[in-house]
Amino acid sequence: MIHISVYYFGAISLILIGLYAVLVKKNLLKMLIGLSIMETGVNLLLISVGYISGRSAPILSEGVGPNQAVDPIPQALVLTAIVIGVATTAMALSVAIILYEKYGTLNVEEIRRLRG
Amino acid sequence: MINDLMILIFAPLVAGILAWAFDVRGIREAIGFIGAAIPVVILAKTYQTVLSNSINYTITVGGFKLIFQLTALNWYFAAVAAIVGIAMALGMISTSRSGYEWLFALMSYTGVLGVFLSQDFIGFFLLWELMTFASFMMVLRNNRHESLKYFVLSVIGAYAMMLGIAILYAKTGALDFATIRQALYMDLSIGAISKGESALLFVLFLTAFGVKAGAFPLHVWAPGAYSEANQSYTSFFSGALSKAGVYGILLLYILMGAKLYAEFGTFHGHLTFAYVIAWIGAITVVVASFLAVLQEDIRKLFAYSSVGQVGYILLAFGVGTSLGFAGGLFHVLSHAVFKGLFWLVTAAIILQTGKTKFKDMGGLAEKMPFTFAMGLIAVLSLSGIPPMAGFASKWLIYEAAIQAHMPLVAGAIFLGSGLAFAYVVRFLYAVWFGQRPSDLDNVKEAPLPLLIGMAILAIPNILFGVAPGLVTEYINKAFGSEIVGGDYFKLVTPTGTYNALLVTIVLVLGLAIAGLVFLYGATTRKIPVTNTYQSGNPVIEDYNLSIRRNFYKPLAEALDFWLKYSWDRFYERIAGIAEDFADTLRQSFYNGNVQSYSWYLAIVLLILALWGVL
Amino acid sequence: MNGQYAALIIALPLVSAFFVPVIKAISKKAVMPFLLLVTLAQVGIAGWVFNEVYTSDKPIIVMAGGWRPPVGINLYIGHFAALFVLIIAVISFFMAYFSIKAVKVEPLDKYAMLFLLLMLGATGMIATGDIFNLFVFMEITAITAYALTAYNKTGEAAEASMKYMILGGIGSSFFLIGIALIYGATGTLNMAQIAQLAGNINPTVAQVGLALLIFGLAVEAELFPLNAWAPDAYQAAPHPITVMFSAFVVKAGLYAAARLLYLMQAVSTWHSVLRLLVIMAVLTVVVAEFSALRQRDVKRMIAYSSISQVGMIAFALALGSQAGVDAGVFHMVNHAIVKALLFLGVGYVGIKLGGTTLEDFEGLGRRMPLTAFAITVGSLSAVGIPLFNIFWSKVRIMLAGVSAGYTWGVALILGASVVEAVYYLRLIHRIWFAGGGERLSESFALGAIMLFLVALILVIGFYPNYAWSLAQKAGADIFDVTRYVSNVPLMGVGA
Amino acid sequence: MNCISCIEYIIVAIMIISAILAVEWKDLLAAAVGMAAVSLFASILFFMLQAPDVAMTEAAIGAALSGAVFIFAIKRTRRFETEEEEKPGWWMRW
Amino acid sequence: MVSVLKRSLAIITLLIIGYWIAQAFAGVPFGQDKMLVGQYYLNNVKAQTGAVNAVTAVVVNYRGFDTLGEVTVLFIASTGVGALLWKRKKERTARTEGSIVLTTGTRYLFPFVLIFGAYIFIHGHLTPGGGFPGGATIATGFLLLYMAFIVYEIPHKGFEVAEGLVGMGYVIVGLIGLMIGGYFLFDWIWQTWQLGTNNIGRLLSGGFIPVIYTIIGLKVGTELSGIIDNMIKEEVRE
Repeated sequence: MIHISVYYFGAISLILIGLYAVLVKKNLLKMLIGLSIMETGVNLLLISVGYISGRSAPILSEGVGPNQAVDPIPQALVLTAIVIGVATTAMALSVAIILYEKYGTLNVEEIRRLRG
Repeated sequence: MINDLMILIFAPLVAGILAWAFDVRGIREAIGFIGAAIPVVILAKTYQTVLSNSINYTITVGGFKLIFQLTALNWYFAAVAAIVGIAMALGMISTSRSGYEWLFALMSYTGVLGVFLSQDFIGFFLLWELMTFASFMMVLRNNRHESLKYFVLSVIGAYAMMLGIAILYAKTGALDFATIRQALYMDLSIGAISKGESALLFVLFLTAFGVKAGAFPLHVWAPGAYSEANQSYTSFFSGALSKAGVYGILLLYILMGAKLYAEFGTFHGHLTFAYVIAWIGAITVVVASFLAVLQEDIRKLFAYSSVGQVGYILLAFGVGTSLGFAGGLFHVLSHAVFKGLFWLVTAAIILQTGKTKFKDMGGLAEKMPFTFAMGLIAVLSLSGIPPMAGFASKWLIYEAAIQAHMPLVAGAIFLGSGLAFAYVVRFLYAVWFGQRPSDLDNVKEAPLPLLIGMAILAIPNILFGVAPGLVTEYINKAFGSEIVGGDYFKLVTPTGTYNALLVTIVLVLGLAIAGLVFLYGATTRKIPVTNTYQSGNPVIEDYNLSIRRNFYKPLAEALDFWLKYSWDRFYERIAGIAEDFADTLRQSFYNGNVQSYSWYLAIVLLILALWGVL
Repeated sequence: MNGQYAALIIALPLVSAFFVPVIKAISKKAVMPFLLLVTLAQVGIAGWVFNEVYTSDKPIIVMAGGWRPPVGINLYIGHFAALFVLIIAVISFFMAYFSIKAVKVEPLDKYAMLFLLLMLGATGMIATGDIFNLFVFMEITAITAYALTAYNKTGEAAEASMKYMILGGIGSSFFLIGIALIYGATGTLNMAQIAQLAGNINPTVAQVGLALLIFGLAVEAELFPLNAWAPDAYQAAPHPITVMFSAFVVKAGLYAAARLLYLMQAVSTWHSVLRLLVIMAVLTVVVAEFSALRQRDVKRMIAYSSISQVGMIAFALALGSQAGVDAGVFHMVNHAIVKALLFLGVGYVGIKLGGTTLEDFEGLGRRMPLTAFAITVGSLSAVGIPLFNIFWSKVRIMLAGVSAGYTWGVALILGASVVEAVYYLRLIHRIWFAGGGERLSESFALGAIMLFLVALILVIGFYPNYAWSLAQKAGADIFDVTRYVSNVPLMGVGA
Repeated sequence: MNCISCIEYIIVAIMIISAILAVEWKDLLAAAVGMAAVSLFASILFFMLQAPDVAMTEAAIGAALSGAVFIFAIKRTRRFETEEEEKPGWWMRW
Repeated sequence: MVSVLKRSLAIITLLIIGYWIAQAFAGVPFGQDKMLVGQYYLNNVKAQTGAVNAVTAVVVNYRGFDTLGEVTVLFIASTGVGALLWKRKKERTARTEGSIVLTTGTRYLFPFVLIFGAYIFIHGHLTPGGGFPGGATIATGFLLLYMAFIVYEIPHKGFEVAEGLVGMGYVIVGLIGLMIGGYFLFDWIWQTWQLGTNNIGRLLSGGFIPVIYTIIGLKVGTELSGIIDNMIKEEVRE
């Protein structure tokens, strides 16, 4: 067995749960919830990668020196990723709204006019 | 000098594009004819030069060095193509009504010339594809199904060749013939190319060239494609374009002969790989000739006949001796001229009558005497009656087969000749003689350009028939050794002698005597064309055989068992299966459900994971 | 001019996109002409950049914020990027004009913004030299693509967009995991530095990271079986957008995948990743060609054909040899031209005749001769007829494929190409030799665009030397990693 | 095991449970809230990982706004996930 | 039956994938110092950017290009939602007013929410927060208004123009950097003009970070409000 930190574990679990929703749930909104959870998981993963035990937040005021702060880069990345995530979610939800107007359902098995 | 080759190859293409662009009656034909005539002029000009040294032309295109070279051997092929080409152009002046046909006919002309002159595989492949594509477009206009059959088989062949080229390139790092040949020679001692790879290469190239030559069992495209194009063009299609496949086989010998010999050795005293080619040729001859006999449509008949005749050439090359090559090469010429002539005659008939079936014809000799005379020459030449070119070449092939101790193959030649006689006789009688259907009473002689075209092809038939030495001498020079002895009128091989002049004189004398007898002594009776025969069957309404209808039906019944199996239907079946498979694949993979699609992603991840974990 | 001004290729579309609401507030009619103007300006800038890179023979490194590479984000506009930025700009310009004719669904101002941002996204993906920045541009491209796919607001459009979105969402999440791994192992996001450090990474981490990065990009690059969204999106998107998808959005994904792949050469399992990609690419070609065979909708058929060509490019890029990469780049260029022409022609037919089913194409040769001619040339080129441009790149790919030892792959691809020939030739037959109808008037400017593309196809077909030399330089830009690394002015941070 | 890491474990556990609930609840509104809860717990974890900026952003954007947008979308579509009977052709439906 | 099979297959698949990812992450040990470029940032952040909050400095200054892209993504989302949910005539369809607590609370809280949001993004270079949470806070303010009142509508025409102008502002700041310093997104306020060099740790420092964060804050605020507005309103059928 491999030993990983609880944060990694939590993050990977979120990713898997999200993917599970996409793979199993037939309701489109449920799938989108899954994607959203997946994104949260990925963000948590990124932040955990940047964490250094025993150091404080990378705000260099009041006696926090350059060698006492955690890695700022993943945090910057995650800021970006969160915003991108919410943007995707908003887009996806408007598409879902149109789909509901046109098909009268959100079941992805019935939204299958394009195929073959 | 260098530009000569470029003009030679590309003049028809440029002329075709111009003819297509200025699609005005008169101008179009003039440009097209000039385009087709230029290669003849240049080839005539270079005749003296090529025998002593070659003319080269190199151009770099897209990082590839394309090498064109006019040597004694490919001058021969190019000259054959050029003769048929100019006849085709004359025929098309009469039969073609669109710039489209001029464009693609001349484009394929360029392709054929380029294939003959290329000395590297990229140029070869490029022009090969161009030739295929252009001839395909000629057929597409008239018939989608047949053209697609032709194109699919050709493309399979071309891609097989591409694969072969790529393998050669991977192994030798070269694309030009000279280097590849040398590298394969060197490989005899190095052995970088394994036996399996050699076999693969052989099969790939054989497929590629076999498709074009119409070799059994890849011949199925030929009847449809030959009969569905403009008939004037078919004279070129069958007379010159199919020779590209033959040329390819020759190339196979030149490039890989030694390697293939080293890998596969001999079989009963013959080169093993050549033996395969010989048998393919023999089977092609027999099968195609039988099928030709059974046809009810002039175009189909000549299409199958053409396949069979090219089979002779393959057979000759397959014999593998120098005499075989000489015979094959001679037959390349004679087939081109007699089959080209046949198709022009067919074009004239169809143009003037609008009919293609035997049952609708008859008695045309009176109406189209010149065409009839040309048809007669072609018939004599094809069925191998001296003193026509067809006899000389067939005789050489036969000699070669006997000399190489291939009696079965020689038997195929004989059988083929007999069958050829059977079908041309029918053509001769059903079309030209007998009672004329009343709707053909107003038929006129074919237009002048077409007649000139026929004459151009008829002359070599007689000339090289009476003086076969003209050709064999050139072939001797091209190979640089005395393969066939004799003089202009006499062919001497180790096992026999054929004195064409003597035969001609005897024949002329005989004909004269027969003519005298006919004029002064014979009693003739007229047979109504409606005369039927039943070959032993009871007389019923729908079993009504005459020379014009179902003449060889008894033969078909005898061959019933074999006719049940058709490669054509087999390929159609495969195509159908492929299409159904495509549908199933598409419907089940792209099934429209996004969840399935997500599963595909998950499965890919799973594969990645398993590959990572294991 | 200073090379840093090449940043305008990003800045100009961006500032113009932000300017659109202001223009709309002034006059709604001005939006589409403005779009045309901006794309034209972009062509100018891209042309300048192209000229600069190819005359000096050195890449332009744009350092955002004035920070040197590992610290700041840099744009690497090498030979490949310069070439493709130009192609993107030119095709966008054409499509901006086509949009004026083709797009009638409101709100046009939003369409214009999204159009510009799609162009920006693809440009950025190709130009960037930073792995996370690549992710950002990929998301820009993807989200604009989602929005534009659904732009027609029909049920089908929304459905296609939804599929694209879910698959793209999964792909980008895993791409980000890949970034996390690579960052965690190297501590840097700069591609050049990652290339330097790639050899020292823990092999498991490197393998998983590379696999996930490629996985994420492969969704965008339409590799089988991750391409299920593509035909739907191509079919449902507005016609100009389909052109852009096929001509450069996919290419951006492919390029990014190839770039990352070659940068991480030092990874121990690199060759098995290549092999996997080759398998996927070959399957892409085969499955897509077979799917196109009996397609009733021509736009969808060409979409499948596009996917298969992309598979061929991916095959060439994954060969791992200089010859393969050159051939792949050459094919990318050719494919961009050909598919732009085809989708443009088919889209125009769709607008004029109200549909793109096979029946609509009957007698097109008589009804819209110019468009029919353009579609014919495009189809013939796609089939690989000699004297059309794709012939050369196809031959190159085949030679490179066998040289790299993938004879079976080449054989399968060639077999699939036979299928391709069948459906294209059927289409041509239908266009010219079946049916008939009244002659319709064709737009002069669109005709000119089509003829321009036709001319390009024929020029490259007859005289491929120049295009091939461009492709070789661009290919070397991807393949030659040492030169890439040495061209980026890395400052010594940490290592 | 000291108390700080206890909290870590507990929060991770709760987060995972809310994620599972968010995925499994048939009521989409509740699921959306569950998703917001996941974000919220994640933002606590961010805070514990010394990333206050991210924590704030996640809480404001990931939890609040995402959740709100989801709720609006649910309002305009339907609230309950329907369990439909199984039809033949299941391989297609995967 | 099928669904159980599918679920179990999904779970098995996911567990394998999860194990695969986990064993890769075992190679990136948690809590260890893996910084390379990060350390450079921490060492030089104050001198080079004037910001105390290293994350902000990275987001806005060092990796400002990403942030520009990120703002663009949000802009795309707002544009896209606007494009997709576009209807010729839209109106709110809420039937019930919020409770008295909500309405009164909103009425008094709204200005404070806005001010709080503004505070967050202006102080981005000093304290945690910055443009994104600040903008989100502002959007939350408008969300409150929507929830509390039936008839309330944001002036979305104005918002759209503002969104565009603010976005242009960001790019223009970058282009000024290109003109002054020779690099796109160059921090000309800090590096060329050297404003606020003595003020590190106080408000008037950090070069163009506060400027850009203000821009981002406004942009995020207007965009998210726009998204909310588009999602809430429905088509009116005549």
